[in-house]
Amino acid sequence: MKTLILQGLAVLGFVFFSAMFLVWWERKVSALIQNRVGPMVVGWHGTLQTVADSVKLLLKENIVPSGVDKLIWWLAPFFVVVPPVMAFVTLPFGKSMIVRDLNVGVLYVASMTAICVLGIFMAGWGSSNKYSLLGGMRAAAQIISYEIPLLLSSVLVVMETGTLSLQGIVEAQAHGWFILKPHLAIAFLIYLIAATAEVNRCPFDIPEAESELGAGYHTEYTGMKFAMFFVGEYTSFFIVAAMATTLFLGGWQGPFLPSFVWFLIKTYGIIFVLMWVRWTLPRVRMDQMMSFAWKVLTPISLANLLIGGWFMVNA
Amino acid sequence: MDLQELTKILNERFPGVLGEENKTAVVIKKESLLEVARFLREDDCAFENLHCVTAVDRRDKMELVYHLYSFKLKFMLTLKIYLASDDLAVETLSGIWKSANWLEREVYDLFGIKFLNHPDMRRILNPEEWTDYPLRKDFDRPDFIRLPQTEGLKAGG
Amino acid sequence: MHKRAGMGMLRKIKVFYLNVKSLLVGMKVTFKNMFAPRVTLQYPQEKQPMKENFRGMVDLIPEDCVICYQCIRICPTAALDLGHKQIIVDEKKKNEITKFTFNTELCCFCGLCEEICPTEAIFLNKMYEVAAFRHEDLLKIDLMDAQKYKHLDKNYIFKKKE
Amino acid sequence: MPMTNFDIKNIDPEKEDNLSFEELIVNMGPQHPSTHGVLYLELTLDGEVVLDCRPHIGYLHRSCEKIAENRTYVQFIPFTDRLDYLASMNNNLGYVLTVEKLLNLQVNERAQYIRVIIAELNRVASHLISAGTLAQDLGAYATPLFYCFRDREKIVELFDTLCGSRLTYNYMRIGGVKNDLPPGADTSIKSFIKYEREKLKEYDDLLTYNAIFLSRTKKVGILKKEVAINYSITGPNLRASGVPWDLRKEEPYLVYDRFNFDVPVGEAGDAWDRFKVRLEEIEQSFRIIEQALGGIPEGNPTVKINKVYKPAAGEVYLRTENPKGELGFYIVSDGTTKPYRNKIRSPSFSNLAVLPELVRGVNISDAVCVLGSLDIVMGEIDR
Repeated sequence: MKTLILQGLAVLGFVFFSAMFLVWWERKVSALIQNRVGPMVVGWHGTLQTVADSVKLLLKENIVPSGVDKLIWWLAPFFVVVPPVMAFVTLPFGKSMIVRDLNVGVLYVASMTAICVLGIFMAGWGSSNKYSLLGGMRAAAQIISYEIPLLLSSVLVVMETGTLSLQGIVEAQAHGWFILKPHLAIAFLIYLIAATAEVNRCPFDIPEAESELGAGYHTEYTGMKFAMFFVGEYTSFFIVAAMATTLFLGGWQGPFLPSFVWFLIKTYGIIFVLMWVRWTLPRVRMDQMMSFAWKVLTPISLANLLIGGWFMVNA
Repeated sequence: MDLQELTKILNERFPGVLGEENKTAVVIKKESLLEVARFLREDDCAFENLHCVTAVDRRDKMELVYHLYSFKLKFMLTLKIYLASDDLAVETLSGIWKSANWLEREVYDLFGIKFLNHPDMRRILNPEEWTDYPLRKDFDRPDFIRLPQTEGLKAGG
Repeated sequence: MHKRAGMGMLRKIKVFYLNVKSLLVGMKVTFKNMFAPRVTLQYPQEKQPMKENFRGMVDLIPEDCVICYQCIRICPTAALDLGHKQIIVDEKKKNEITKFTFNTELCCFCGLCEEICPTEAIFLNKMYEVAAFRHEDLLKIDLMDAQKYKHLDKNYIFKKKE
Repeated sequence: MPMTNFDIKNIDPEKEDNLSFEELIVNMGPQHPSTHGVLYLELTLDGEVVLDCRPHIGYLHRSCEKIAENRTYVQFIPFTDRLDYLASMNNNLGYVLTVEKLLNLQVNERAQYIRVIIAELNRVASHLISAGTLAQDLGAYATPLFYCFRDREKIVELFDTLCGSRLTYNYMRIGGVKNDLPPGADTSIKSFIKYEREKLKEYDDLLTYNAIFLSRTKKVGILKKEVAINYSITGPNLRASGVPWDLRKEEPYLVYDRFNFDVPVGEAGDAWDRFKVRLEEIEQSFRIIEQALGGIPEGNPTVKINKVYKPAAGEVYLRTENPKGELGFYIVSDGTTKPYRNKIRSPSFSNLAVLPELVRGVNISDAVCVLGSLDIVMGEIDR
């Protein structure tokens, strides 16, 4: 029991630390790209800026707009934060650094990231704001559509290893990362694109499309609730990047350095690439995005599944 | 093409619509505005562009100024009509030139000239419940910041 | 028929390739910019020197003013207010400024007063940080006072324009 | 309407639990990230499709025309800065040219050349912002906008040394300009042109031929030639619709007839064409500036402002090619030192009037894109 609590606390601590770090890192990357320097004042190179920001958000007045559906509106941020935090339970950070190695790990993580959509839709619906509603509806359509290519490409890994346990998948990559195999490399790319859409990041950030919908589903949230959406978003972001690492890049496998360092390096590498994409590309339109999911990504991942299966049978 | 020629054409086509002589503009009677406008748009001169609609408050009467442009002739025609102060209403041109829609709304907003048969005759810049017409010469408000009266003020050189 | 279908497929692949390439080219641009020199300043710590003829707050050299009222006349926003009276010093008539105030709220920093002044008495200094805690602090600034902007900027020193 | 496979008769409007269809009215603005100022669009939506759009303007109305009636001709110059605040020099220019025509005033050669150079530089600055904000509206988060501002900054710096202000320049004077070009302006402008030409290639890579950007802007908000002329659209928006009309070419003012430049024209009149025409116009402006710098004569372009202008009674309507379109000043003089009437025909006003026509039936995301591509400035619309 005691270890369980400790592990829980460690996970929670890591979640918030990671979210704060990612916010800072995102601001630094954007500054790098835009010939700026980013936050510089609080702490060394602004490292404590996010801490200052969270303190500010904590102290802010919690405005409840009149006309909101109170219960749904209050619950929504929790639905956005809690599932990604729960997904941490089964992420293999290192050789023995895992809270619980579930034998349905892949499914568990996928379902946990998918639950977020509920929170987002609740926020959109409960705010009784038209922009929020549009954002919520967009999010629901988007996340559910992109769930399919996401899972189809992870299924390929499961087929390769024969296990749903994440630790098992990492161990299966001891003699070579999965990304080195051609069909899995394609699966990796599909996974990355779908994951970007899954966590509502540019170029697929249409649920919160700033220039169209104000701020989308979290338009009406202030203070700590807004911060929770932020934490939830960045935690999901970490989760999908960590899953990409685990499934395709050999997880914590790597020479010389301790295993969890390798895991973090790979994860943050993927995160960096996704940030770089975000600060470069314009946003796609809703209908273009949906047709991309159903007409391009899903057929390609299905075909890829077929080819991969054929490979496995014949090789 | 210059103003004389155009005046001549208009005089032949619509005898009696030209109002008083003017060196820079064609002045026509209010009643024949729509006719003349349609002619100018569709005839050979092809005044395809209604560039600007505005009014000038002449205190005793209101002067409505249309600036029409023809890409073909490269000529800017100033068309004027005069409205009596007690009858500030004129036929709209928004059926002929779409650009007239907003430009006429602006004139309505600032001068209070009503455009008949206009599709959307609302104030455009000022609040809708307001009743004043700010560009009329008699419009004044106590909270205007006025420039100081400096006539005759001088001390040094 | 088959050939055409094949061509269509090829074309599609080509378009797909070009699309992906265009995205990657954009990524290359942003990547290059990551190593470009920074263009921003850390503002409150680092400040850009103001240009030679920068138009900041209105300032006055009282002894140079000949009370010609040119600046009052030219000011498009009535931001300046000047008054004078005649006094007799050593049996000679002399004009003295009774008030010369400047209203920051109305000023549009066009610099016309500076341009028209025959003796270059009135000029626009290089002050640009003009925040005040009270509205009244900005309304009536006495231009005759050498410490006129001390309440807005504690580093303010009256300095003639070069 | 989405009721085709649905038997409408079976719906009882009295019952609340039946499916009901409703149009969604969304108030976009006056505070909204992509309305380019305080513009308020009343959008009627069916899901995400815009059924109708009613622009409400006037939030920035200062009645510049009334102010003009109470100011002398010189005093009104600073107010023209505040019309299209992204292209103050061009507004200044349009106003002083009108007054000069009213006064029959001749301006010396050097002043005319300087005016051309400065106006073209400001056109570049304005087009850069337009490109950046369109990209911002399309969701390319801040990066292109920052790049455009970075490049515009160099022009603004030059104007700062020239006239002492960064946004509201108040530089043109009736009969000349305020200051002569500072020493070294020649080389700094030339080096800027060299720098910016490289950056324009970067913009092409980053935006113009980017697959996502193309898919968002191509065939979006198509403005047909006839519609554009009928709505009296001017400037790059008109040229993007395929009308090769540029006042600098067709009715040259200043010394534009001495320079060799092209008029970029679009084909389809969609958002992408409008964007592309602006980028190409930057290059044409560079050509004009280079030629003007090469042929600039000696002389004294400055004028004293303490003269009181008293034009004879009469009226003048003069248009100049502004970055946003044709800016017209209609000044009626009654022989006093103040104009009797000063009408400002602002290009953005007419360009915005066409918006409802363009956004009917498009997606809400495209509506934002169309608005961004029209490149409006509220200071000029509301005046």
